[in-house]
Amino acid sequence: MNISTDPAIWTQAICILAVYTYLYKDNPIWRLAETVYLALATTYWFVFYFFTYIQPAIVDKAIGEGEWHYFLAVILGLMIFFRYIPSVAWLARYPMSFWVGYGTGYILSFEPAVWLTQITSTFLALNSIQNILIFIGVLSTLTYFFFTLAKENPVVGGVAEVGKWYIMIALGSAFGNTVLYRWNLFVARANTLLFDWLGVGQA
Amino acid sequence: MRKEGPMIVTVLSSLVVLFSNYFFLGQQWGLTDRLDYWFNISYGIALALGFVNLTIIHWKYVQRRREGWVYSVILLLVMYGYLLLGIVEQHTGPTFSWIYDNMMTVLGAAVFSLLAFLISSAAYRAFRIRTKEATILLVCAIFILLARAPIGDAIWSRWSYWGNEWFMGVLNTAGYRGILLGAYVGAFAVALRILLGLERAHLGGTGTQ
Amino acid sequence: MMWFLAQEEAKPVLGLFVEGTIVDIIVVLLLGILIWVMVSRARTGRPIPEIKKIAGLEAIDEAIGRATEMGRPVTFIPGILSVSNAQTLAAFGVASHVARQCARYDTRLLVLTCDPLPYAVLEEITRQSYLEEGRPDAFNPDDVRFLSAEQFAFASAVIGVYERERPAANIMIGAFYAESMIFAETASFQGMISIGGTAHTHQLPFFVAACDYALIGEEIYAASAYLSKEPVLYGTVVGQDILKILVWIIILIGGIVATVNPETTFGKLFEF
Amino acid sequence: MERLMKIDRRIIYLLGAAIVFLTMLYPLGLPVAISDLARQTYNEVENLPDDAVVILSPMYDSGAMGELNPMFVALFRHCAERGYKIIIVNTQWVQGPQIVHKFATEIAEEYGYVYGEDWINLGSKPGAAIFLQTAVKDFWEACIEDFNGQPVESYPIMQLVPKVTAEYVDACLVLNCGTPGAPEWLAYVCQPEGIKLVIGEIQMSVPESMPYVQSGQYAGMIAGSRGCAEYEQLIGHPGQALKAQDTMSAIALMVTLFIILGNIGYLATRKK
Repeated sequence: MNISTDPAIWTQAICILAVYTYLYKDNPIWRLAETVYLALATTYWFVFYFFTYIQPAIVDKAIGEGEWHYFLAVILGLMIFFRYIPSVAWLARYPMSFWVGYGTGYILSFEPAVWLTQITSTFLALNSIQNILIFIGVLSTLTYFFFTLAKENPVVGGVAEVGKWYIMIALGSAFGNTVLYRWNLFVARANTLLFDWLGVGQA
Repeated sequence: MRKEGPMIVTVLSSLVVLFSNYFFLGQQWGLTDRLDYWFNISYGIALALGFVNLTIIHWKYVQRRREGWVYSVILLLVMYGYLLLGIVEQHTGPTFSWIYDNMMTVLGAAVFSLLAFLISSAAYRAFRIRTKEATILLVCAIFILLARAPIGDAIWSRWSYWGNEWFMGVLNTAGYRGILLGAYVGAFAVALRILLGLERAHLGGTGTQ
Repeated sequence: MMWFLAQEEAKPVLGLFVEGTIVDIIVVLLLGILIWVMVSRARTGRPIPEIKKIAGLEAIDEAIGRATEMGRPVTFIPGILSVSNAQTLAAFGVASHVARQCARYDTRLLVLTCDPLPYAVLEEITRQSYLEEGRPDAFNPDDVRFLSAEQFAFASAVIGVYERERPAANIMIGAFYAESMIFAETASFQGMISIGGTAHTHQLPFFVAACDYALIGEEIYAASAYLSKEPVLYGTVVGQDILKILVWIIILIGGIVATVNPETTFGKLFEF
Repeated sequence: MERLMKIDRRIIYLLGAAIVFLTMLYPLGLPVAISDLARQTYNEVENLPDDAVVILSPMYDSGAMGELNPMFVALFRHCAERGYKIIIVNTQWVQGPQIVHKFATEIAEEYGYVYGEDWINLGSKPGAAIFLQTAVKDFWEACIEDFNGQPVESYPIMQLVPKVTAEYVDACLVLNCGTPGAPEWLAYVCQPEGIKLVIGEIQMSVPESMPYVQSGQYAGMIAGSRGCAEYEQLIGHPGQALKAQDTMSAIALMVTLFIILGNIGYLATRKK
């Protein structure tokens, strides 16, 4: 054991332990940690984008290089804050509708290609067990999500039932992987506590 | 102009994007080149909305002395204190980064690692083979759990092969592809509803929260 | 298959489209037309393909019935995202059904929300449902609650409600994240009947394994359309369904063609 | 039997923590078999041309860094060893570039990599999918400044990449933990531009990403911590992920045991 004397490590350890008090029960220390995290994360986001993106766009591009059209973007962005002034709150809908509409256009322009590749890569030659299993699985899972065909129909119902099995296997595999993922995150924190802070196993 | 205006902007902006990406002429004109920057910059500015929203919500909590308002005071103090530091030092400043490295990322990571404990007790207390579906799910979950950790191979040398190549690579791939194909259609449908003016939920979100 | 071939020839002739986007445009147009037609037919009451009953919905009525017998409340949680999320909108459709059932059987309904906007909407939906069932007096605005905007604080608050109010049925439909597991676990441990539904596949395992009934993925949209009969939602689900059936047929053909002739260029047709 | 179902949750928590600490202090060193997928992923990165330019995108924040930091380290090291030019940039996940900056700096020093010539950290940019499309059209204009607030045009490495297209960029390596993430890189950059996409995926979302690996849309995938442990072995630099595997074994056993215990208790009490 060789406990750290670095204030940074101590801060980290205290933060971690404060969060883990939640496991005993909901308590003021945990709520304090959660509050501080939320506050820091929100502010960091704001400060980082301001200095690396917004400020350069305004100062360097719009003013510096005289690309006036950047101002329009800035004004558009600022319009969202009209929502806090009831009499002109409706103006805030304009930037929102621009973002939503624009994003929608992009989804419809680019996502179908990805989706089509998912379809065409299911055009498998049914000459191996793997291919047959994938082929059956995709079709039956898709059948499970047909809502206008009656599941009482034995053919549709039967295929959908197979689809349900595939879905359960997929979800089971999601669960197994999720358990390990969550524990991995804890291992990383335990590393900090055990090796950085307590200095276990160090000379 | 209050209802129709935003609707027109929504439909027009998505049509411009579609035209520029699908039509040869649209691509040549490059209509979206400049709009893209507008989107990125205006969107970046609007991300400050989270900051402002949080301020307003918690300011109200403090005013009304709502249960737990002390935390709201702390939240506001930390937010504005850190902001002040950020303005003075910028994001690369030593104290600003120190707080970032030693408090913020650590807190974030610790909060998410809590789930390791919660998921394990949930697995024990709630995962019951009460239905046929749940039984298949649990059997697969255990099989994959042991296949993804080296212990599976230690028990039976082919465990990770069957787990990775067959369960994950074949059965799981097929199941997820079926789900994905449907989910993409769902996403297109929502996008088309917006484009056709059938969906207005995004315009309803005005006024203070 | 003629239309694929027709497009293949049309592209160089017209010179109108960007390379490799023809099939994408067809898909977008087709789905757009399907949705438009189905929605307008649903609005004017003309016949369109029907959405078949979904098993999870019977479970909802059964759960409310059980709560009524036991004289304990029902809880409803619409996920943790705001109204811009499609899953939250689907939750509204189900909420209105749940509220009506509760009003009809005189069972107490607790609606727990994590975002101010769904909170406001759900209060209105619940009030309206009680009114339509002729029980406006039974509606208690304090039973629709905004607990916290922060995920884990919300989770803790919900657990608090579970422990204090001891509901008999727990209905969770919407966009859930890690809290899904906490809710499902507590509900199961307290012996509630729970019904969970989300389109977040990463949270579905918890709902399937720990709830008595789970609505899987797209089922929540169909359930909501089925219950609310809201034309836009209904028409969209039906339109999507037709496209999915088409995809099913195309995949089947693709598989058969690839098996018969492994050298086939059938899949290439979709790259135009 | 009743008691089997009522082990206090805190006992499970303590046991879990104890297992983690013990296996970290006294590792068993069980061998980690290397899967075909890991080998394929390794080869995809290894076989890029010697003067390749790669974009390494840490699309995550502190929540996922426990698993994705080791992947970043492994990928950065592999690229540095092969002598590729490395550009770090992401969108929307504002914490990512700052989290990886110190690892990148350390490894860069080890390999004599010069900032601005051999590697660069452009930071995080707002805009998600639309930022990615902007980068395809004009990378400099899309990024404006790097992590240190210098105009991107002033760096030699950026002279190599005026646009994110197949002509200038050989591969995108995306560390994925949510939305926006690898699916956005695929749809808006890699598939339309024909750039190779290799991803590092959190273990939780590996099942979800498998269909994209099968279709070849993801040329390779580091599949969670296990995949990263395999990758670390392939590049000959065992790191954090490999160390964690023994703990994972013990945890997998523990959780399996508890699930079985709980269900034995359930079956026994149900029969009564």
